[in-house]
Amino acid sequence: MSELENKTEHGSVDGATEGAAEDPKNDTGLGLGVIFFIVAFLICFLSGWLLFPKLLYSKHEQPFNFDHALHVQETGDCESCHFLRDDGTFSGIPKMASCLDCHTDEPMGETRDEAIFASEYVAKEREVPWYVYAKQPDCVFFSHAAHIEAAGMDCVTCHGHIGESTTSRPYEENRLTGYSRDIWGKNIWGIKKNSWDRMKMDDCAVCHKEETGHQGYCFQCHK
Amino acid sequence: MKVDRRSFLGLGLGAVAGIAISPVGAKLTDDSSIWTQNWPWTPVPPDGKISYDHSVCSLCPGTCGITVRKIDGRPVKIEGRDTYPVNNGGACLHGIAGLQYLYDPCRVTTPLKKINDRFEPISWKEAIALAAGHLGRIRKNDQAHTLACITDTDQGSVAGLFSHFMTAFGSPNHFVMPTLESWLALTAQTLHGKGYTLGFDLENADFILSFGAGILEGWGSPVACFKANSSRKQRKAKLYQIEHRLSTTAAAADRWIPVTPGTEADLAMAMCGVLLTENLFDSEFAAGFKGGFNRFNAMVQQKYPVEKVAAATGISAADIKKIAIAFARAKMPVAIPGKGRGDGAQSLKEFAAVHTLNCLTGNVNKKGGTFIKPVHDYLAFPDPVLDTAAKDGFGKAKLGASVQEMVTNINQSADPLVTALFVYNANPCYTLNDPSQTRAAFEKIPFVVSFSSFMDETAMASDLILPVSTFLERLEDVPSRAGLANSVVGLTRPVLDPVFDTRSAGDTVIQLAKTLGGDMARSFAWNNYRACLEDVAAGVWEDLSGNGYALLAEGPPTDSVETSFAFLSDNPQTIYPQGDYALTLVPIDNMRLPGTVPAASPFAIKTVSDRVLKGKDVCVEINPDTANGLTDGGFATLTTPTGSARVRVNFNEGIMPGVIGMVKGLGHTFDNKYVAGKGVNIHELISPVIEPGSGLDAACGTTAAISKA
Amino acid sequence: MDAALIPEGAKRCSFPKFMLGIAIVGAVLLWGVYAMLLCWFKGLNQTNMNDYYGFALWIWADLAVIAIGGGAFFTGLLKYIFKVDELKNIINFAVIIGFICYSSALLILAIDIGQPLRGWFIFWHANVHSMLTEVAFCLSCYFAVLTIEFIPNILENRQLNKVPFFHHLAHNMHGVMAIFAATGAFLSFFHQGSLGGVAGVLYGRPFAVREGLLIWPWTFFLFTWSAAAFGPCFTLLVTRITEAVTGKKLVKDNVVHLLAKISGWMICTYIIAKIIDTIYWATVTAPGIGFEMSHFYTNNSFYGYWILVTEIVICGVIPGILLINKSTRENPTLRLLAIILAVIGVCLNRWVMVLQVVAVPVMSFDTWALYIPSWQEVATTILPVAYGIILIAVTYRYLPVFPQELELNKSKAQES
Amino acid sequence: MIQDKKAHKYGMVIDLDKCTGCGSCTVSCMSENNIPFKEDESDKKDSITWMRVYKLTNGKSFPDTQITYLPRPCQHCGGKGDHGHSPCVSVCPATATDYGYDTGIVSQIYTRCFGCRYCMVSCPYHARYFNWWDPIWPEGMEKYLSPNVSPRMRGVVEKCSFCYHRYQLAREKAYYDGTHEIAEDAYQTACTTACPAGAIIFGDLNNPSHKVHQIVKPDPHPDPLNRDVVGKSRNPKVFRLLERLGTNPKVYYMSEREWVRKLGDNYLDGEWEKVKNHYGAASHE
Repeated sequence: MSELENKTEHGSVDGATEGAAEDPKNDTGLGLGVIFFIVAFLICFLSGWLLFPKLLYSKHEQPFNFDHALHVQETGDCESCHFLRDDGTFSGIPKMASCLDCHTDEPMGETRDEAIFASEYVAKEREVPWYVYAKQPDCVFFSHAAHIEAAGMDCVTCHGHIGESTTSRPYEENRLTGYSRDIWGKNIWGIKKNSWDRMKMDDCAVCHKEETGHQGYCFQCHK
Repeated sequence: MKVDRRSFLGLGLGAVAGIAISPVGAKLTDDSSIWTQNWPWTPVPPDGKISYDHSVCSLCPGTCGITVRKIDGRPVKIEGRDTYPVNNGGACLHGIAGLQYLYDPCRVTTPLKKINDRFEPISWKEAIALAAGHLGRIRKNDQAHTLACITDTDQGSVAGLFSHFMTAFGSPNHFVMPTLESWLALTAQTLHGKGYTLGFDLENADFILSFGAGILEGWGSPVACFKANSSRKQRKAKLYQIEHRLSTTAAAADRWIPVTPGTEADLAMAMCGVLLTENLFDSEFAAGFKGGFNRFNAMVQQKYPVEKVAAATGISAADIKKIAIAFARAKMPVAIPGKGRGDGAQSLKEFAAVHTLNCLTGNVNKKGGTFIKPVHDYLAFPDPVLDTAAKDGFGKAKLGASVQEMVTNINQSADPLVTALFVYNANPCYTLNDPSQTRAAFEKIPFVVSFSSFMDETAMASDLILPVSTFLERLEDVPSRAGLANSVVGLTRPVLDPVFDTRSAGDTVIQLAKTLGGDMARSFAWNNYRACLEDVAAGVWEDLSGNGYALLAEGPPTDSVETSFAFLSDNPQTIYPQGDYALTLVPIDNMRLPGTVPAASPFAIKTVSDRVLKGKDVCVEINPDTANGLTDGGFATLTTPTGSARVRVNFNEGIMPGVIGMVKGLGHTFDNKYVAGKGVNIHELISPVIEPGSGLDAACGTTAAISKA
Repeated sequence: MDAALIPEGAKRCSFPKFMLGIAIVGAVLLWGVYAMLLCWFKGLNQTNMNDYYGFALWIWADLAVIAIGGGAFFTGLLKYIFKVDELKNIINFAVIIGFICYSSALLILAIDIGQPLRGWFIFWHANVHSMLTEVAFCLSCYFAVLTIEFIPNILENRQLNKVPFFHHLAHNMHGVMAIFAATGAFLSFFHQGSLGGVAGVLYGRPFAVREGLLIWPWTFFLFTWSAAAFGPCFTLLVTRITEAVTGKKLVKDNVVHLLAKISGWMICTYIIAKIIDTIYWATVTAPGIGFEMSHFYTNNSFYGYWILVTEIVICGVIPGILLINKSTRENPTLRLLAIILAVIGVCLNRWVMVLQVVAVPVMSFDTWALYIPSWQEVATTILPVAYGIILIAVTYRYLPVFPQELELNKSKAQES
Repeated sequence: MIQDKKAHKYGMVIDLDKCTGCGSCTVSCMSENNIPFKEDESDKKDSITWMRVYKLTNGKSFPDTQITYLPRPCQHCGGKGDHGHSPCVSVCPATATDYGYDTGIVSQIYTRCFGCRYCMVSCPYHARYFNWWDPIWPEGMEKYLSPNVSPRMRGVVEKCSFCYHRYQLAREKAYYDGTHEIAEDAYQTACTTACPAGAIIFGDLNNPSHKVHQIVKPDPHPDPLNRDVVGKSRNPKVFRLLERLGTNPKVYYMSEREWVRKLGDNYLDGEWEKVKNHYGAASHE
């Protein structure tokens, strides 16, 4: 920064002394230069901070609102729907078959969302194309079993309080990388306040280092 | 106010500075690298629940049990099924690559009808109607016997349905492609009577004398053979390999005995002679010898003296005797016939002579010996309803003893001997020697119906294709049929819904018969193939559907059998390589290249050595001693009485001087850039020679010349 | 047309003639750029590299340009640290050549990697055990140093120098150049060395592997030494070529002789070390892991003993002797021969240490692998050459690169 | 939390006398690990086969010539002294390949690799392959790809991982079941389970109850003839490829045939006779 300022400073000196093309007494060159600098700086600085994140991410609404709080209340816990299979793999977002353990194509409640669910998906035997906030890229092997069963971690540590949400927030996807915004974090610099604000590899490594004394070998979490 | 360059400088610097301390640079640098990590054109396989399905592979006659791993119902991997009585874990490369066949670029995805030499898609309804219309007319014109049918085997319920169809339709012309099993059955029939086949207890034998049988190149049930070989190494059981080339089997053998190609039958006869002269045959078993044993003895002594055979085979007389004696003195000796994979052109004389060695040792129907097994018919088809047309037609004479003979007869006759032809799971336009003859015969047949999963050479030569689901998409019983000691029938089960608009051939045949109506329909009363299978295989259905297989017979057969020497006593002619060239061209069976149906998968082709296939050129093996003026890796022209081909030369110290080896399974001409258009189909270079006595093609080689191209 | 930019008193060819020359070389440059874009957009399948030849022409070119670009650091070291003052007359040019060589090396590396957009991982996720990491860091830092060393020369342009700030900046930078030269020499020592280490640490490759000192294999020191020895030869060679093209004498003979002499002694000492290294490797290191020396030079159609003899004797011992001997050194023809041989020698050494390393079969049942580069590889390798020619042409035209130019040519003018 | 009390050292022993060169291991590997294929795969220097089967000959003329097959996965070298500095791991500038001290398996992270190919140059076994081409499957065929192994993009290096994803799955199952050990048969590579000849045996070289350990009987002490070599087999029929380089592979080979064992490494004239009966430190005791 200082270098740049120096340059402009000296540039003005240069202009004043050289004075081949301009009137040496005319200061507007410098003044305009500075004004242009400030204006351009502000525009670029602000767009970099404010506009760029908006442009970088595309927003998608979920197929319909999902009331986590209600479902947790009804089923009791997260594991009723998001469970470990018998082979230790994680079931992830429930398939229609799980929903049909309780639901039918007749709505149980009166919400518009459930009506959409019943008519568009249950009746038509289609899986709901949920956007997955916590979706990791293909190169990642994440073992829920290791974290839940072996380390005894709770869901909130990584997923936050999604279980208390009553509506589905829009899914934001990085246009360039296809990553969910939750991976990098809401903050454009990736600064986090809570453990669930960001899910990059560094976050895994930090926790692993703290909990196991070693950040882990590559293959532990990569495939 | 003047906007000068200083203003622009300010503008530019401001912009740069503004961007520089915003997150844009860092974020875009990071994101662009992440973009390369997730390029949208690199597929991401969807994850899901893992499940496993048991089934049976029917790509070859080996019939191994397989386990298919699926992700949310989507098959992703085939592996050998543990505790399956044939392969018991482990699988061959073709089975493992089986999923590639599902999505093969050459798959026939819908029924196709040929119009002006081009295939047009039609609906199943139209296709069945078209076939039924054609067949109906034939039948109406009392030409039922002019319908011919070629299948890969005569065993199992689908082949049974074709057979049932032919009988009900009224044609005796159901032909089976020459396979190891068909040769073994013919051998057993020739020596022991109808209804028998041969099995070899390689798992327990302590001395295997192989007459070119490629037990490590796909002979019999490949995985079972590999396992037997491994256990042989542990048991220290001997393997002597008599072959013109250091094949993988020869390399694994305790002894490799190079032999002049085409003289194996003579060698076996001479060895029989040694056993007889040295009185090393089992007199107890000889009690069951019928049909001119003494005549055979005399003939062998006279026609196959060891010295004479030594000159022909290139094996010293002393060695012939030593080997024969070692064989006879072994506790559990087994002699196995069938050069290479044992399919295609072979010689009944050779099979019979080799099996006679087994009979002489008496190690028959004993553990570690040769099993003369009754063909276990676990299927009970109802008798077809025969109307007059059927009775008339079925009573007519068959058009030959083999597909090859039928082809020859069609080509030689001025009359239309065959007016319609079914081909199921066979590719005669590629696998028979001199396939141009087969193609010419097909040209003469007005209506060829191909039941094929792939657009192979035969499908291309047909008029109507009724596409068949692959072994992963269909239900079918698959009896083991490849010289195994045990008799097992497995159940191929659909592990996914058909990817394309294809059906099981069984369903198509039933549908066709129903559409033909009348007594034909009455013979096919089942609603569909599944119902048919449950009905005709009722005896074993519980095991089949429960375990996925049924064990029909285990261990040595207990029946006593008679042995007739009538065929060999007449000293049938040995078929030597034809023509006047100085060298001999012989086909090589390579485990990584299937020779019949289906053609190789892309994975299989990928594993083929660059000493076999280089770019689009096949490499022929030749001993450097024989390679006058040729260079290793260089181009050459290979000429036989039948044709010539441009090939590359591969110097191999492991092949007899005077012999040129060329791999089978290349030179396909269909439209699949991964598999076809590579190398030469060796069958194009060999003309068939019908062996008297068997009626089958016995030309498993030809004379040839090779010169620098 | 561009007279205002040309150094005062210097004679240059006409602008159209200059542009014609630039256009011709520029066409070659564009060809290279096209090939480069092909490699970036279609991937490295555009090359004839394969799984045996992970390193090939490009890595050779990289190592070679860095070796011959070694003239910059070594001349700088001599000039600024050892205070060999005569060398101020060639230091500018040495720096420019170094700048060209190093920027070319970075460009080639950017083409050579399979994922150029991830290139920065080498810094961000650096593996400190890897010689290549050391190379990347030192190379980038040294390139920055070279840029800084180049800047004063640029600021000496007639128009730029009129700006007082630039004038003072240039002047002050000259004053502190010793620090940069020292930094450059230090960095160069490491990256030249680590480029040698790249081959020397390959203990799976018997042709490359060398024992050494601590973590550094002998090739580490040999590469540094050879760059210092042969780099100045390249500086002299390019100077000679520039003189031939411009038809002017640009550097005084005493400077050339001095640099040639230093280079000669460096070559001689290097080649002795190299011979000892080769003998030790051939008689102790390689046989210790089961390899006769003949294994590396027979049974293939290209790599024979000739390459060893050429590298060490013809292009090592001979130029060394020619350059330390006063009479041959001061004979322009023999000197030219010596520096050409020397440049070939060091390039050949880098070739051998990259390509022969991977050509030699290691598993007893493996075979020799030979390779011919694709046109895309050749074009992208020529690209830096074209770029170098253009940059030299431009700098020569507009910058006072050779302090003695005016003096040498004025006197000539006066004489005639 | 399951902590491995003792580090594993997964390794393999391949019985070359049983191997028939059938190619099942190669294809099983390709199918398991989503390895692509091209129109022409006959240029073996540009053909990705993590498990490559070499054909070796004794070099004699007819009729004394002999052949054997040698399957070559990644050797998962422990590096000099078995300290984890494998030839490739030590040279990768971006830590895209590391040595798992918990398993002895050498990883390859495709998303980290930026394609400098230094690791390929460092590997004398040619076990590493570069994705010169974009992986393209014929239309529809990408449906058989397995989600357990990430398909590689163009421009990165790949190699055999000892089917690490199977280890990951076995660990998940162990976590779920609350067991603390992964049984020998719970983690087997795709080539091992596919081999119809039963020629490949895989397991933990550190675990005396595992078959590999029993066959190989690895010598825990450095070889007195070459201190870089650790884990030399005490079985006279077992050898490693290029053992003398000190790469310390975890893939062992077994053969009754002396000429086959001799081809495993390079020897000066007459040297083989001197060392052929040397089986590590043990043979000096």
